[in-house]
Amino acid sequence: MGRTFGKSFVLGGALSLAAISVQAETFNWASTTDPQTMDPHAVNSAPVLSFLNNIYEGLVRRGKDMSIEPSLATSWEPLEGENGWRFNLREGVTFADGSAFTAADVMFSYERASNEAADVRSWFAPVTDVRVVDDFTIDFVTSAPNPLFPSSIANFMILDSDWATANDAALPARDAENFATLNVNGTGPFTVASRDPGVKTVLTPNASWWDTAEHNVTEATFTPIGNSATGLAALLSGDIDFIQPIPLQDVAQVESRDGFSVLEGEETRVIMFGFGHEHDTLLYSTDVTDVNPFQDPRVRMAAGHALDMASIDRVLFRGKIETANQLVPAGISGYSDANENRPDYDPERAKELLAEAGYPDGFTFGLKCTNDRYINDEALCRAAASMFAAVGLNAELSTGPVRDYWPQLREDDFDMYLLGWSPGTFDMEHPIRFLLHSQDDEAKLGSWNFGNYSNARVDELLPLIQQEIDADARQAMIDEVVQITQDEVAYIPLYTQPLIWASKDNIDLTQRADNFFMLRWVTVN
Amino acid sequence: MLRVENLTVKFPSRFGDVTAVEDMVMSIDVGEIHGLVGESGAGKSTVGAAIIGLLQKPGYVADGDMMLGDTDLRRLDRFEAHALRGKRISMIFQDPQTSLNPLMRIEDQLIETILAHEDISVADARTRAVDLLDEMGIENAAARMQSYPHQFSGGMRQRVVIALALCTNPELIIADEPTTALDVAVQSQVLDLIRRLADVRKVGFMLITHDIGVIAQIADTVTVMRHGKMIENGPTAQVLGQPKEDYTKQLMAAVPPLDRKIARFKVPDEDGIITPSEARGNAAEAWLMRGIKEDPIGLTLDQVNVAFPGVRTSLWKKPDPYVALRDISFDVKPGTVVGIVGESGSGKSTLAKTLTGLIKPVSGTMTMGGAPLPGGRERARNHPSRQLIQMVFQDPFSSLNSRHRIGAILAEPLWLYGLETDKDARRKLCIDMLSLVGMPPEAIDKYPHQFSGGQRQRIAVARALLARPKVLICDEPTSALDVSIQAQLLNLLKGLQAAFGLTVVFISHNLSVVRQMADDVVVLRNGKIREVGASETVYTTPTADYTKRLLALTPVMPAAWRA
Amino acid sequence: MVYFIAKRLIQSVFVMLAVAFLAFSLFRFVGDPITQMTGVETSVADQERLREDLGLNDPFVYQFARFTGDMLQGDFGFSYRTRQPVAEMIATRIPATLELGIVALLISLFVGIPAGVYTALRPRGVATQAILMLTLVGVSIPTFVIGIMLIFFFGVQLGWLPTFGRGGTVHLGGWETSFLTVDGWRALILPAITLGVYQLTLTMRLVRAEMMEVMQSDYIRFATARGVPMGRLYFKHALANTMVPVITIIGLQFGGVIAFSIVTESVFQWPGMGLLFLESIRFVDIPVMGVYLVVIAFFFVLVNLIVDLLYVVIDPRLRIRDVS
Amino acid sequence: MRDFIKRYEGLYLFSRSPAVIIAAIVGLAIIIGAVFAPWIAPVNPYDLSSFSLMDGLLPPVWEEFGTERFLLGTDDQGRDMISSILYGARLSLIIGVSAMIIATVLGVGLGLAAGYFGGRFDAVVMRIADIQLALPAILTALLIDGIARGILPPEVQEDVRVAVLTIAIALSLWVNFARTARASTFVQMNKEYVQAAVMQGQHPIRVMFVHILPNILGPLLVIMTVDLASAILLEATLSFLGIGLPADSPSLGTLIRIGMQFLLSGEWWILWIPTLFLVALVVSINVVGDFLRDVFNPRLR
Repeated sequence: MGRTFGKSFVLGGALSLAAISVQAETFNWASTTDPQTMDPHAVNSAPVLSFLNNIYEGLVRRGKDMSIEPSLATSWEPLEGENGWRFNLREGVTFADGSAFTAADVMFSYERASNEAADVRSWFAPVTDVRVVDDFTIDFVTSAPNPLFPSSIANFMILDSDWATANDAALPARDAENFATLNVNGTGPFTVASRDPGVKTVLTPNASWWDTAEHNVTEATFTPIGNSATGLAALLSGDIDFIQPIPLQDVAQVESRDGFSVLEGEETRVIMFGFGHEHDTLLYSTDVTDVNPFQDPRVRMAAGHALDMASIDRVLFRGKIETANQLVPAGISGYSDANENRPDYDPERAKELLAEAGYPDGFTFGLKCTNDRYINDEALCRAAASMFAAVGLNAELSTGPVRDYWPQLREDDFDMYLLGWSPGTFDMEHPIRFLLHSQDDEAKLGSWNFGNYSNARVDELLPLIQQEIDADARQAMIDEVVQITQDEVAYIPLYTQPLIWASKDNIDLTQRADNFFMLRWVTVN
Repeated sequence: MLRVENLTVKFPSRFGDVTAVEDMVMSIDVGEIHGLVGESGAGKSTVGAAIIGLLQKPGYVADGDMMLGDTDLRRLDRFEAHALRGKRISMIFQDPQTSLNPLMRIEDQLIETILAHEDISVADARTRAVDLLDEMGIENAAARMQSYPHQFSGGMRQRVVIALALCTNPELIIADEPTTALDVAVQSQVLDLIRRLADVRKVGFMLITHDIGVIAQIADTVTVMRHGKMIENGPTAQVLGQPKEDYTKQLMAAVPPLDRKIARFKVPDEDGIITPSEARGNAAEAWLMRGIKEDPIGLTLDQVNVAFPGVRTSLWKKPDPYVALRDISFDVKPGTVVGIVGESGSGKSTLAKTLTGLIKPVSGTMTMGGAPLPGGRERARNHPSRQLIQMVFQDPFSSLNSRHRIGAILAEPLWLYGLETDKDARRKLCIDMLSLVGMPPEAIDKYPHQFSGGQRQRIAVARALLARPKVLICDEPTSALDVSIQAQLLNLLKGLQAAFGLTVVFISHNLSVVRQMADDVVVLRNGKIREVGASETVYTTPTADYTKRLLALTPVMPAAWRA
Repeated sequence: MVYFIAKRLIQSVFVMLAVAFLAFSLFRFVGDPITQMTGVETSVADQERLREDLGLNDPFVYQFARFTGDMLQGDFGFSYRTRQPVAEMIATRIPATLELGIVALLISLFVGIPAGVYTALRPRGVATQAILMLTLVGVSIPTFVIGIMLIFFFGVQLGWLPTFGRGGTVHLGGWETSFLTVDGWRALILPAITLGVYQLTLTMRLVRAEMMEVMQSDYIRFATARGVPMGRLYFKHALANTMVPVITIIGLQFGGVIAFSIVTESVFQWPGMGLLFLESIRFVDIPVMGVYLVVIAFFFVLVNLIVDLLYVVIDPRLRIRDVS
Repeated sequence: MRDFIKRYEGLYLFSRSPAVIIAAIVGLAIIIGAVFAPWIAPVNPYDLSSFSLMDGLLPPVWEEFGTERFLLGTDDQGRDMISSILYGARLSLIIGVSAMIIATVLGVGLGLAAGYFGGRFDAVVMRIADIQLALPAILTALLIDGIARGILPPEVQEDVRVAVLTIAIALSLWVNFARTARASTFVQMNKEYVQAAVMQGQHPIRVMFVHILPNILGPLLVIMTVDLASAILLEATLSFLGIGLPADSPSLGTLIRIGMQFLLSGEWWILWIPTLFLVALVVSINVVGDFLRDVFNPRLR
């Protein structure tokens, strides 16, 4: 008896030693919003897609530098004889529940994601037909040549058809929840161990992941922390290892404490001012009520010259922003190197332009801004308003939460407004499609071009750009569009939104320009 | 046993120290009942509080000695003093309703008190408590002891209070107005109890009261106080029988006798009360005459019933109403005074409110001078009776709106009934009316709180008269007043009634007072009329036993003592 | 007494219905949920269809009928944001808020009542003045500032207590409690204090005021005159008699405490109903907001019912009819 | 006697309580500063052209880099803190006071009537009060705010922001007054001077407002001060929850909300100076309220 006890004791001791030697690398991180669902097709919003990218995978994925790289598809090439792409799928991939990944799952996921109930269906607008060639080959047929298609579906995540149908989650939840809103079964590097919506979500590595893990995380816990001060406190007190984002003004504080470090980068989101191009009169003006001065490019240009980006950068953003000159930041494919100049800060010029346009002593107008959407958005608008005022453009500033901002913009209820745009496809074509092409509901074009900026040539160029395979020809057309829109000051691009993450020193991670946080690149030292 | 020598109590205030009691001298022997009598503000209660060491802050004993046996009460520290309280001195308060902790059983309160002073077992304490309650005349005490205070009637409660004061066998009990809140019947029982305790248990009592009748009935010795000073003291018979001091004499003279009606009380001019100056008085008098003198008017009540909805206790069945007045029928002959007597809860005030239209009778009819008199809300705001019937209330402190100047209060009826439209004329009339009730003209610009109770009651009368009423309803108009003031007010009312042939309904619990005023008397009990008749007959040859008992129990002074 | 309770119940139902209506009318106005439910690239047509699916285009009365009807059948609908059943979402959040509120309440009672008694018995003492002043300052600083200050002092600088969340919790049946783990308690301290300060001051001042009133009353003076020991005098006699008004106010306030926990919860990222409510506002998650309001009302009504029962326990005058 | 003494006694007690005197002075100072802000304040913080981003984040004068131009420094907009605070206090007071007044009128009116007429009317009023109580302050405010957002066209919303907040706060405060007024009215109803007036056949309105109201002002006054304080705090809290006033016309609460962003960034003055002002204001109001309470309730002395 005694012996066996002794033995088992020793044994137990040995085990515990072993357990210690393979140290569990738990990792806690926080962000401002909780992914509202675990269903990759139900909601097309950054928090959800960013989070689910750790669990589900698409045919292609983006690397640390945003470049497209093989994921569930090992390779892809244009179809012969018709428009579209063929994807050669990776073999031997299994979902977390062990079932094998085949073209059927891709087909199923396509049908699911392009269904009316799905919020991401717009990705598939150009798709006319999808054909399963064999278990590991699938064709996406598009209405027109579409060079960008592969990169445009980087966030199109693949569900296991059997699992989804078995749990009657064949369609994304619309009004009521379904199995897929709380449960996951992906091919990705991690899988959900437990989830308490809005409180915390625990992820554990997916043992059967096809790719070789760079990370050493054995358990990761995500907590949404809405109040930025609280979030920072949580980091500084060591309760969490990493938080995205932290407020600009706290960077110094975090850096000054040892044991913590800040990652600064540029998001792909460009912040800009838009105009009510199509209004014939100003809505909010007290003095100029018969016309809409913003229809005159000189006035728009004047507004551009009135803005002192240097001061805004220094004071509001602590020198952490890059000014923007077009609707995408440098580095995005299609970025027009030929048109890198933005209206410089020149109040005198602004006044002249206004005078030329017939408003020597300026006018009042309404400026709409969010106060909870972009970094320092409210402060930015107040600063801009006072700079406008300096040249005689007296802005009637009104700020509000984003929840009733979009409806106001959709109802054209503005003279000038603030907008941030991140090219979902990481290509210049995206903003041209949504922001520069004149509004066209049938073709679903210009759907976020609230002021309805309209230029025949731009409208004409968009389809050509979309279909042009030859890179140089395409770039030439894009350059033209940028040229036009810059001359006409369709928008005033301000800067690219900075990305500021903070973590403990012992954490290595990668900050990607789309502000997606990828657990698979995290190492805890 | 208790010796108090030149006791002086002071209350610091922002006007400097106010002396509440000065050079007080008194002594109480074992088993002696010592009466401490005086009018409000005389400092009676302060003496009691000083002795038991419960002076209201920030009052303090400035000078003098207080010896209980050989203990110097002034030398005790907080804890000794507290230990002595209950053990050797105890106290009884005026209102039995409020002097018991409503959340504790009688038993607990008794036992707790006993155990606080004696080291005996709870069981023994309980048995003593039971015996005590028995002695106090509470049937099956053992069971009743389990009840809470609110389950006892006023009289019973006062017995419990006394039991509590006694349960530790103190040598001295300070009784501060122990019977003032009680009806005569209960009062006499409690007084008997006190007398018995003094005789049997040899407890010394300090009996603080304003009611000379009570003193006369049971006090062995008495001290008369005024303005914090001792006026005279000695054996009751001597002090009240052959008073030396004028003040005592006046006091005695002001006490209304029960056995006869006197035309006018002999009272000194109270400070602040002026004799009506001819010019002014007459002006107002003339004005009133125009309105009133011709054809005084009478009231008739026929089978009047008043009931209030009872407390609802079930969702389904309606609560049975509580009947306040049952089949009340009597006449008030024009130009006469009808007195209405009864104990608390007899429905006196309800009757007054019914007459004035504050309460609606459930059945029965009221007529005034033959014309029907609607009740409650049915009586329109502009109904003539609103003007013709006016009322003088019991509490002079709440019957005048303390936020309005006297002028405004008096002028109200004049413009309300459109009796006098011109502002200046109104003011003049008010001034005259003030002098008619014996108030100085300056009074018109003051606020009520600047006057004493007696003065306010005069103002209240003036307000009533300024409506040029034919019927005046007085609800306990003097019960809040000291005897001397009461005497003055009664004189005033008598005078006015005679002068203007007012019809008066005079309500009081005090038979002696009613006798002084009333031509006819209505005796109420539990909302029913027990006896009606000309006051002479009712007082001399009562028919109803209830009336007999009331008359018998009312404390009176030996005829011999009357000045 | 039965009647007493019954009457209260009926009134409560009435209140609940009225609140439900208000809650619902809120639905109509807070904003357009659709834009929050859909991504940037969703076409206007798709949004319109969704609006139709959710019945947001139906007439007001119809929607209200559906809302209350479903609610009476225990169907609280689904969240626009997470698609989860609202009932479930709220249910999982209730324990956090309740535990927070109750602990805050207890703190306020166990500190507030003694403090109140003390300051009442020593009205002129230095300590009294200090306490009064301190609490006054306490209620004059906005809750959220207090919360953040506590976090940074105890959480960051001293590192004694966690800065957010509930720490370790244990599931008891459907109820997730912080009471059974040390972590849970440590996480509870700061938010509870933050939430309790206001309540504490209120309780203290009330007890003080009532106590001072009662100490003047005849039965206390009589008890003193009988030499009842001071301890008993203060606590058995005086304090007991102050309790009736005190619990009334506490009852009325508890609803407020629950509601004010919105602020505390957002500062401490406390996973309670309040936090859920704030998120819901941000995302115009109308069903959640509505149900939250109704639940709050329910707690209010419930607490006041309990208060009524407490009266009966405390005060024999309500329990036993007058039999004199 | 009673309230005659009281009036003078009030002054007497006041003269003998330094804390109250200090509070009164501080409170008055802030209030005067707020009322005369347009004349006192160096610049008008609502006039966007009056300040420049160039002056952003300057510390108070006594700190390094501080300048006399901005005694208490500037915020991230380059806005002079003194001016912002004075104007902010002004808004906070406008909202607080008007909310308090609305609540008083509404509550006292209903309370008086309920107490006077009793019966059904009373029952109805009290049920409404219950409903109000079941929707605590914050929720009422959120509700009103939400409704306002919904029914008002966006362009006017900014302009009526103050009104909306005021009404929201007022609604959450009136019950207090109603209950107190009702209770005190019940007490007065049994006073004989009221019976006298009713008996004489005076009009209910006159009885209520000429006779009863003056006699129940005491306790109401106390509540008014206390509620003024809580109204100001509530406004601050609502700002924190993001439904307060817009940042370009900030109240004290909004200033604090903005300042929260600089809690750790080293620009302490942006948060703590407005907070200090708010606390000073509210504390002094509360102290005065306490004092009044003691005056009107001598037993608490």
